[in-house]
Amino acid sequence: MATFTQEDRASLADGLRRLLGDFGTEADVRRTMETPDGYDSDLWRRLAEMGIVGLTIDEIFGGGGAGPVELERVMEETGAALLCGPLLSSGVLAAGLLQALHDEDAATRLLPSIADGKRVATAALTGDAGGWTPETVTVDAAETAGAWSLSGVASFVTHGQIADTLLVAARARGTIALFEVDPTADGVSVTPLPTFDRTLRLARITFSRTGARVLAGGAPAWDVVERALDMTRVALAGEQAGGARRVLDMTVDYAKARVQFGRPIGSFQAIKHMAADLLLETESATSAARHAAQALADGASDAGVAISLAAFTCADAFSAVAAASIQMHGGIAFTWAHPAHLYLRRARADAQLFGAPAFYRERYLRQLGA
Amino acid sequence: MATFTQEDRASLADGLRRLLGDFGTEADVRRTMETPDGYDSDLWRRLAEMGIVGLTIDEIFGGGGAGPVELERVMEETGAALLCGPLLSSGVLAAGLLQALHDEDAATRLLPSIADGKRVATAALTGDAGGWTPETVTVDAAETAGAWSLSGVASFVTHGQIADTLLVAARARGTIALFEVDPTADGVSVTPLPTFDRTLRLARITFSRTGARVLAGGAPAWDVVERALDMTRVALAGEQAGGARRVLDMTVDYAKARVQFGRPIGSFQAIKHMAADLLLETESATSAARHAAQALADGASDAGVAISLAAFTCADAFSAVAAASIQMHGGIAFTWAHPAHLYLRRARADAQLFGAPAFYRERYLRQLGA
Amino acid sequence: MSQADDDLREEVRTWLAANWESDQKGRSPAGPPAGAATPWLTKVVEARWAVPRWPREWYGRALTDAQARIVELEFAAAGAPGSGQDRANLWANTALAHGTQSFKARIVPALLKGEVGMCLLYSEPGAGSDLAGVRTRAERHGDQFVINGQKVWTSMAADADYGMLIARTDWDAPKHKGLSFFFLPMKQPGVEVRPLRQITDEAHFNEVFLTDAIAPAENLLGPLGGGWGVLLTALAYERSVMGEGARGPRSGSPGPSGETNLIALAREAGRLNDPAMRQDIAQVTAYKMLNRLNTARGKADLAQGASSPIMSLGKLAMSRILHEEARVRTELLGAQSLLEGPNHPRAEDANFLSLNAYFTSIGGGTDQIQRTIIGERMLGLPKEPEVDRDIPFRQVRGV
Amino acid sequence: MSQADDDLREEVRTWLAANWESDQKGRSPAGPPAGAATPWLTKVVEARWAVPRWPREWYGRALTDAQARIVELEFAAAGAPGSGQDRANLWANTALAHGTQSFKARIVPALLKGEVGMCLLYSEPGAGSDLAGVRTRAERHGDQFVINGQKVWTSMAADADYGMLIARTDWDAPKHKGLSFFFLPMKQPGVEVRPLRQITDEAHFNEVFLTDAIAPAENLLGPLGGGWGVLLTALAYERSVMGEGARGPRSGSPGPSGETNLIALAREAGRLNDPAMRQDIAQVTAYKMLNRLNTARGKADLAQGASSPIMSLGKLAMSRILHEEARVRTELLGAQSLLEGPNHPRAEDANFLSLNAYFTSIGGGTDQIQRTIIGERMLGLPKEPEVDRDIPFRQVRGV
Repeated sequence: MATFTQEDRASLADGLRRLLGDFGTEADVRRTMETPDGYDSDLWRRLAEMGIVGLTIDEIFGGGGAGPVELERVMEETGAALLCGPLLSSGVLAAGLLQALHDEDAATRLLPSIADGKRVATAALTGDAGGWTPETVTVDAAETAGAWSLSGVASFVTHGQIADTLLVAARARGTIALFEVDPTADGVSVTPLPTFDRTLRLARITFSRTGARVLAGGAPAWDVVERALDMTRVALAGEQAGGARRVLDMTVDYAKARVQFGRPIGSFQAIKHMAADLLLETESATSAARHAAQALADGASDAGVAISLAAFTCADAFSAVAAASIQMHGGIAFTWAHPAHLYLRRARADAQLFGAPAFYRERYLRQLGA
Repeated sequence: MATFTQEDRASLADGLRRLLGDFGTEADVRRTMETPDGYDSDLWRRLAEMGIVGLTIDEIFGGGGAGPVELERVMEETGAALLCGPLLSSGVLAAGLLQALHDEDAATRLLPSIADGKRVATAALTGDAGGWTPETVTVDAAETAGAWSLSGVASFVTHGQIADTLLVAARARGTIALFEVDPTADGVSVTPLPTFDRTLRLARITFSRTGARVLAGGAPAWDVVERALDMTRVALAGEQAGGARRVLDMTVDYAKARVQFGRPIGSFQAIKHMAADLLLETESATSAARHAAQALADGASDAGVAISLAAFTCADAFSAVAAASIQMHGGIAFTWAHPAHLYLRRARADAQLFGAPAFYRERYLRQLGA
Repeated sequence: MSQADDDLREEVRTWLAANWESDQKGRSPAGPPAGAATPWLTKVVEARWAVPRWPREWYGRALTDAQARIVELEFAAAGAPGSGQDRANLWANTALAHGTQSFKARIVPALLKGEVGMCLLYSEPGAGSDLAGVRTRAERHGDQFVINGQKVWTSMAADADYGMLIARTDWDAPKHKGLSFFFLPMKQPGVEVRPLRQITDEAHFNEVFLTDAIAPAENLLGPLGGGWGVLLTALAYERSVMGEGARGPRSGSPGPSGETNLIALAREAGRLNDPAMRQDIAQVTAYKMLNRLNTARGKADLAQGASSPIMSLGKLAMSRILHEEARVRTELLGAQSLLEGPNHPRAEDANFLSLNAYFTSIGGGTDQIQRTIIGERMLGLPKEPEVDRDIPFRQVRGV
Repeated sequence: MSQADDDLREEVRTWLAANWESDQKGRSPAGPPAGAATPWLTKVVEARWAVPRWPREWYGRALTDAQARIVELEFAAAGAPGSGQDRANLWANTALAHGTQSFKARIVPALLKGEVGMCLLYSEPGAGSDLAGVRTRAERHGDQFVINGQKVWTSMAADADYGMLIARTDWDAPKHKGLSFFFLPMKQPGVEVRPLRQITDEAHFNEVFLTDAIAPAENLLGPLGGGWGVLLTALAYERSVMGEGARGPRSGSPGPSGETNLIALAREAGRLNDPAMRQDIAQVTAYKMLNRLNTARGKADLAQGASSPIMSLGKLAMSRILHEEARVRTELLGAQSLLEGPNHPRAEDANFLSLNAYFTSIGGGTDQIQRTIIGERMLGLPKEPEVDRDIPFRQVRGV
């Protein structure tokens, strides 16, 4: 794994911020979120060239060999810019599964094209109930003469409708194993789900005796899923912290510029004190996300605790800041043309994507031994 | 039962407010709360003469024959003044038990002296766990040759250390029955409990083969207890609503008078907006308490729902207003000499006396059929 | 009950029995919507039942409030609309109170009969919380005013015949003293109405661009420069109507969420046994009940002539109810709340509510403005220093 | 690591090895408490380890901050107190920065050696949030100042030899410009110390009544009328020390509640399986962890020279932590929280915390004042109009 200095991380973040400043503006986001695929292939290529898409993929597979710490910093930038696209699905979650699995063949076949952005992969890990726990998997795998096939339903599959490769968790021989599925194969039906966050893409996928390639020889794989999910949770926490900070900055700037009663509204305690409270939430979210990233990078024994803490702290902070921002802006933020609601929609989506804050608070307490 | 017009109720409240203005001032409260008995026998006599102590006792027993609506209004005044004394224990809870019971003899013997204030009665309904449910009763009754005796523990007995008569809930023949006990009888040991709210008196009472007089022939009595508790909950809600309003008034007056930065602090939005939110809590508490009183008076089918709503709404409102009041006053309210903490102590006590807000929220939902 | 009251009740009953067939169109409490004109409304007006409190020369009967309530009760009992407009018809009351004789003679009957559609031209992009800071300019040229500026958050603008307009006629006077109030004809070239897309992806409101729009001088309500006073009475009417639970044009709507309650949703979502959720469900359900109890008590106090601070708390309370309900609905739905659209009505409810709640917490005065009003008017707390109050408006910062 | 650093570390180690026996008394970060004078402290001062950043003429070594940290680390490793006073000794730093040569020569060594007890004479009954509004009067008579007024919230006043006093010397100057800063001798007839009973029924603080109290002219720190500037630097020292987790004299203490955590209490109370309580316990536990993470990140930023807004958030965060913990403890205890006293330690914890939390949310600047400071200094939001800023203090309302 490559080593990154503080300066490396800073310049990585700066470069990404400039790129998004050029090609990931609010106008770009609004244009992209109305497209069926929900991402800008041109920007996606640039992100791949910059090494963002394959950031955490091993260098031997053409990735950047970076870890959670670098990933978290990068996601703060993409979260701030409301980046549309399968970065989390393909570059983080799917790549994370393939790197956690012991399946040299699959890694060699898939990771290079994921790293260079030419292949979009995603993971199907839960059913219609959501939940991202083994119990919620509703796909069954059957083997006949060494050939595997899948039947059942997976839902809330991020960017499932644009994926070239699906990594599917399915019940096999009384455990959960992982399978590789070509979405164009027979018996696969991919239905896009309408999302409240229009910058997101979700799909429901049904399998009916669909041919699938078993990964890691069908070894029990939920621990692998958890490891990939931990990397994803850290990334999501970074996205939420970055989103919260951008919304707070936007709101504070507006409070300085907007004049009512002959004064900038930011000079009124009602606004000023809300902003101070939001700063506390935002700083706490940043601390939690970065701490979780570092703990995961260090393989610390309490990394799980740190990740749960970041999961609910960052989700609640982004939601609270995005919600308060609309109130603080007033009428203008009630218009579609203002970006505030785009952040609120993203915040509400991020807070549910891989488990809700209450779920993670409960998990946090259990991890603390209570 | 006597009928009261709006005017009757108003003049009753006005008279009580004047009486407490003369003999129930903050100085009186501070003096009284430091006495062992925790009440001012002189003021108690005046309250009895005014008909407050026996307000809800039938006229045939020398009471005022009033109902929950009048009681709630009266308690708003006593709550505002932080009245110290056994009004709730003797005049409401114990009297309520005796009126709900079908025991003519006990009623005739006890109610007149309770009404004129010469006898202080109270009820022992729960054990060391608190809870005020049948399961929490930890006193057992045994009958030998028609003579009953009690053994066990009752705790959180309000004003138990000054009571002339104890009405005790005990397990008898597999049900809960009520018994009358003379606290000076053999085998009774009354231990005062130190209370955070120094205007309150609580005792823990142990019984060891204590002779007791069975009431209503030992008939199952928990429904009687619930009826008396409903009256008590309404009274307590009134006390809380009245306390909240007095604290809010105090705080608003201070915010108008206290000058910092060359302005009354009430002109700052931080204080002004807190006060506005507290007004909403206070008005809601008043509405809930009066609605519960009316529903109970009307014997409405949803009286139970209204009483649960009042129980947690008024408890939370009084606690919130008393707590915010200290913050809004600033340093001066951090001193013992300032009354704010007396109200916070009372608010915290009232919120636990017959069940905590969370308990009543759960009960409310169940009563709504959920 | 006096004999006169009984006679009155009898008279209304008889008249309704003779004239009302219950298949007729209703009215909105803020006045008949545009095109709501019906033979029935005309009948009610001509029979002097529309505005019984008003003087006889204005279609009324000069009844006391108590008597007028009798008339309204009888109309309500019969399900017949059109009475009580002397309380509830914002437009007609404003016109009657402040219009010139000739203007009133023309507009008031039309308003009572629902023959003209109306809208409000108050808020501006630069004047939201600070309504007295409007910068729409009205200049007198001969017997008419020429108006230039932009208004926003105007509902029903497309159908409206007139807009009640607050505009600045004197830039050298302090902000509150340079305003004038007009009935602006909407159907003219100088008035452009553009629908405004909301965060809910609906468009219930409009931006209204005024470019050399014309208002005849007689459409000026109240004195020149006295517009703020007229506006305050108009807003008071609006609030009184809103206070009665009817939703004025600038108040919010709970939307789909009204359809099912939280308990039903929790049961449906299989979360009704979750003790943590039960606490939240109980609290939000309680907030709603408390708001109803507060309103009822406030009305009772008012009926007894006692002033009541409660009414003005309703909007603040409703704002909390809506935001909290959105939060609890979202928590009950979990991952389902990621979705929207007709196939996911519960998610649609929760998501819509999470956005539309701002309609109440921002529209018609933000929660923050409401708290200031409550603190100052209800609790008597002192005002903040007002830096823009006594200086010529053109010198105010940001102008 | 440079050679110089290694040499320095070696020197400290050698010296400590030769001089430190670990059975000695500790110091509070805000400076040695009164009567904490020990041979050890004297030794540290004379060996120039107490204030290594200071110039040589003031017991220092003119070391860089990085070098001084090396010294402090070695002292910490040995568990030896007395170093780092150039960062943490509020009193000595203030005196050195603003005292006259002769005064400093006398007081600074005594402060470093803990030979004099100190207290703060800042707040007044009429000047709490508005510290610049103090009305204690200091009038010059020849070579001394005569001081009259009342101070409050002074801890350690009974034992103190000097109080750092802010008083008004010019009533015609604007509020911030008429203040002066003194080292007031406390042991004199004109100074009366009265313990102040708190809502917690403790008395950690005092009221201090000043009646013709005398301060020699040379005890004036900074220029006459320049007291506000001196106060600000003193408060900055205090905050920096508090920011490091040490509790300055005006910061709160969690009290008994620190002894057991919420999880242990919940288990003890048999409520650990209540899902609703678990959510609350998790959140409060998280708030505490987040505050530690924020502080650590803020320190790291500062170490890298980057300015960090985080430090000043700590007090606001702590206030929420304490109030929320009191709430959750109370809910866990239920009826038990009605009680107090030694036989009910858990109730004592919850009830004490429910009151003492105000120490942090009010003391040393209320949460409301903190939010204003954070909004203006950290987020750059504009100030409110200040009605009392540029007028003679005697004309300020309420004076």
